[in-house]
Amino acid sequence: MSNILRRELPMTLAAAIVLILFTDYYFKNDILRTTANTLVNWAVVASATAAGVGVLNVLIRTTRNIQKRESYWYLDIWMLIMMVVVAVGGVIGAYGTSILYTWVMQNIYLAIDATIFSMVVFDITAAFYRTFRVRSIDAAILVISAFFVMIYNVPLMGGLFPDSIAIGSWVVNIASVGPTRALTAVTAIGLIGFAIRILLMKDKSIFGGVD
Amino acid sequence: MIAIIRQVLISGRIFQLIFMVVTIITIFWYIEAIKRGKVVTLRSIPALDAIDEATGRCAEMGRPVHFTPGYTQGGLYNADMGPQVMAGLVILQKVASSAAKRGVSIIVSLNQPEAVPIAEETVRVAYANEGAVSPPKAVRFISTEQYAYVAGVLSMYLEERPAANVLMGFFWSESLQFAEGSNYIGAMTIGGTASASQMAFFAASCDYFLFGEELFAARAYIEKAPDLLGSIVGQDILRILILAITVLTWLAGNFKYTQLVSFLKM
Amino acid sequence: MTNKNISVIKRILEIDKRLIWIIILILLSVPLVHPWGLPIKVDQYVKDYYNAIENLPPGSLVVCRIDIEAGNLGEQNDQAVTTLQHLIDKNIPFIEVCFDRADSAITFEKVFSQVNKKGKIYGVDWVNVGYMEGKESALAAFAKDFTYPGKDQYGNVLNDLPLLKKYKSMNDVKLIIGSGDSTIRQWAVPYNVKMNSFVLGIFFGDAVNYYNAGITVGILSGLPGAAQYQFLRGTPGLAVAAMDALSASQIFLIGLLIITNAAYIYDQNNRRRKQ
Amino acid sequence: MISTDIGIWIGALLTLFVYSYFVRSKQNIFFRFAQNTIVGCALGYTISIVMIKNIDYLGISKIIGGQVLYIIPILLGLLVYARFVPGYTYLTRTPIAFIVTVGIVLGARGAMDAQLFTVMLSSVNWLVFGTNVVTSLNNLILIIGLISGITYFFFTMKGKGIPGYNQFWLMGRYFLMVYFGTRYGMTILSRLSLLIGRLQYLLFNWLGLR
Repeated sequence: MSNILRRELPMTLAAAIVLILFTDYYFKNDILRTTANTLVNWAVVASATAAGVGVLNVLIRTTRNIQKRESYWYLDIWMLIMMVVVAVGGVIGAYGTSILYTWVMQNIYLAIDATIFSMVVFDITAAFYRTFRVRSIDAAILVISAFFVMIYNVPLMGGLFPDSIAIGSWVVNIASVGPTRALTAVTAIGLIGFAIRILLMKDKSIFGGVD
Repeated sequence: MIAIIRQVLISGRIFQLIFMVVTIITIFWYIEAIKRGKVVTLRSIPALDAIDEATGRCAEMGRPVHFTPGYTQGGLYNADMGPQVMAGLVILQKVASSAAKRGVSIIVSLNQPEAVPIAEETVRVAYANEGAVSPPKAVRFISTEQYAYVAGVLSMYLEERPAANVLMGFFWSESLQFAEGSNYIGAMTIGGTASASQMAFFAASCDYFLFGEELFAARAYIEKAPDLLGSIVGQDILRILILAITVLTWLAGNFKYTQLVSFLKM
Repeated sequence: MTNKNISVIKRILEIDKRLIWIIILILLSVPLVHPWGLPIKVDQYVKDYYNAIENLPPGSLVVCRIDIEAGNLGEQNDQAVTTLQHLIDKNIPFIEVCFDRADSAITFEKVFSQVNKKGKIYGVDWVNVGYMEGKESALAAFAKDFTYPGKDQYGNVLNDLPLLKKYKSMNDVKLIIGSGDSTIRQWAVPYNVKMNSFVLGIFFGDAVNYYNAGITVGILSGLPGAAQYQFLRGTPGLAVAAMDALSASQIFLIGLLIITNAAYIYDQNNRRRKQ
Repeated sequence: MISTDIGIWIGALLTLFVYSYFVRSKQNIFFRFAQNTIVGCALGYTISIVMIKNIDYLGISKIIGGQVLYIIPILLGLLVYARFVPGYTYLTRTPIAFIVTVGIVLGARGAMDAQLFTVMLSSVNWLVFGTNVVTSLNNLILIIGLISGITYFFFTMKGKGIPGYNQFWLMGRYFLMVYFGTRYGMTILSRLSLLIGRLQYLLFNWLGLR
């Protein structure tokens, strides 16, 4: 019994989903269409329900940190306070409209979120300085194309020296298009192969892949 | 006949269906062929070979190895990101067993709640195979939100200072944040993604990287199970087919033979 | 070869990254505070974006999918503010709806608070539906029936809003402003509505493909797009000032690339000669 | 004039706290504080919006509305909690396989049309004959870039003695490098814009330098 639950049920269910969603994609049929849409909605609901596993994982970890007084344990308490504030603020009223929630999200969450994203600037320039050197033929090609594209991208250049952006424009519109599409195509093949392995019940990685 | 087909099938997808059927048959055929004893050798994927080097380095320095499968918006049902994260989680098996063999502890940072049981199971089994217990707090869900997740991982970098970071899965801007952050703490970085906008950053910033379909092929490369090898061979045959169709459409366009394209678009 | 030369080369190849960051910070902030007013060239696709809104007859409905993730606010704020101000100035009613992330609804509030509303009334001149879960299937359902989500961002019943009594579905729409393949697949193509791409700078490449194929009519991408748009509208704002900062720092990085690589090649040749 | 809005002060200080990450590559209390704040907020968001709102709007309200079958995904989701019951961890496999497969198939079936066929058919417009020299050379580069790029991803063809294969494979690699360089070069500018957004916040909204 447990073996069926362990392997056969998940793999059969997955194969059935592949079959339904694939046939829906090719055939005109309203019942298929509704079933497919329902399946997608179900995945959203199931995933939302399961999200608590993640929250519990964090809670267990932080409680242990606080109990053992590990470094910065007091900040973990602060984290739990913020969690409760936003969770309560998000639920009261219509979801996500209470003043408490919007104030915290606008002034605290947005500020940190945007700042963490903007940290990419420091990373991208550091990586740029560290790695953009003509160490090999590969690197040389990478550096040279990046160089022309950057010139092409300076807002000032197009206005002042229209000729300076010609090579960059050629790299963007001609030379890099072929490989871009090649990558798109092969990634698609990998993905389709993945789906077909599930359909043929040959891939157990959909539930972790360990027995 | 054609009229009936047009009634039943959605227009524009008729040839695609033929192509899909051919694909399924090809992959199935080669899986069976490998089972019957056909031998294939895969070209090397250096990034996957480097995983042992990475855990070896961790063992030397007595520090943990860190793994993350990246970000999904929404959850694992996300069509663009979910599959890559799943492909990444497969590589976790290799990382975890390699770490367990060398007695290195592992940290797995996750963005997807649903992936928590998968990762825990993978890590537990890998350590159990070596007769060890999986390290406490190995699998850490951080947040479903992108930059909270980034902050959590970067903070972990600073505190636990892993000696190697394996970043395999789907990434957005965090690709560079993780890879460079890894460089700041002097760790070795192995990156891999099929995310179109981020491969360039892994290419520039990682010690080893893989990209595009290599991510999906990783499982076949690691496990060498006939099912997976067969699928890879089948996909190679498809690539030949795709090249052929591409060249044919190109020639057809050049010689103004429009029937071919209208057939493919049928 | 003198030792002095070698030490200079060494220093170029081993600059502390923090020094580069400080230079970038200075090059970005000085022009922001004191803009130099360097010239701006307006690209055709931004002109088309502007014209698509400018030439709308008054009273035609626009649907905006201004889906700005919190982290992208720095890049897209001016794009959104200028677009919304343009719509308000032209007396064009619009519906805002987002599908990517729930916090897009909050960023929209933040953006819209910077727009001069000119006495426009909620529910009559604009509606903010807020965030809808379900990605692509939700897009399709919304296009069929605007009242499908039931309630708007503020908890009002959509059926009660005057604007949605007048306009029912995507068939009544004259222009879509939004981003993403899903918008094109579910809205622009099936309902044959004109669409303006409203994208992040990194997605410009994808947007251009659709523009060249004639599926979208204009593109507004990133800060450069916003600057050109503000320039066209004659209301230069922060984005225009930001162009100087971007030019300066980008030129610095290009210079850095040339110098480090020259030093690197010189250094390599040196080593080879010694061996 | 420096701002008097408490919200902006908090936001500005948190911004500086986050940037403290770059001062030294060691943990400091400021960055850790900002990290715990955002992770806490995000967890609250996960609980209230991702979980409760979605289950309510997409699950429970539909069950009340008569679509009783929506109890199934909720039960499936609850099965994932079997992970906390020792000995029954395998029960989590079915719901996970369900969620994951939906994603993979949606991706795969979309990829067939939007990725694979679009790419294959796009080559039809790359005319080499009957145009001027520059265009036909460009189009030749386009098609070679595409074909050699795909060739790079062959996994089992190496060493089979196909003439010209290795050269073509190498060319594919070079083309991919061009792509990486282009992407990197294109992205730097839009990333710099992100920092401008934060600088505007700090300089204008907070310090009031304008």
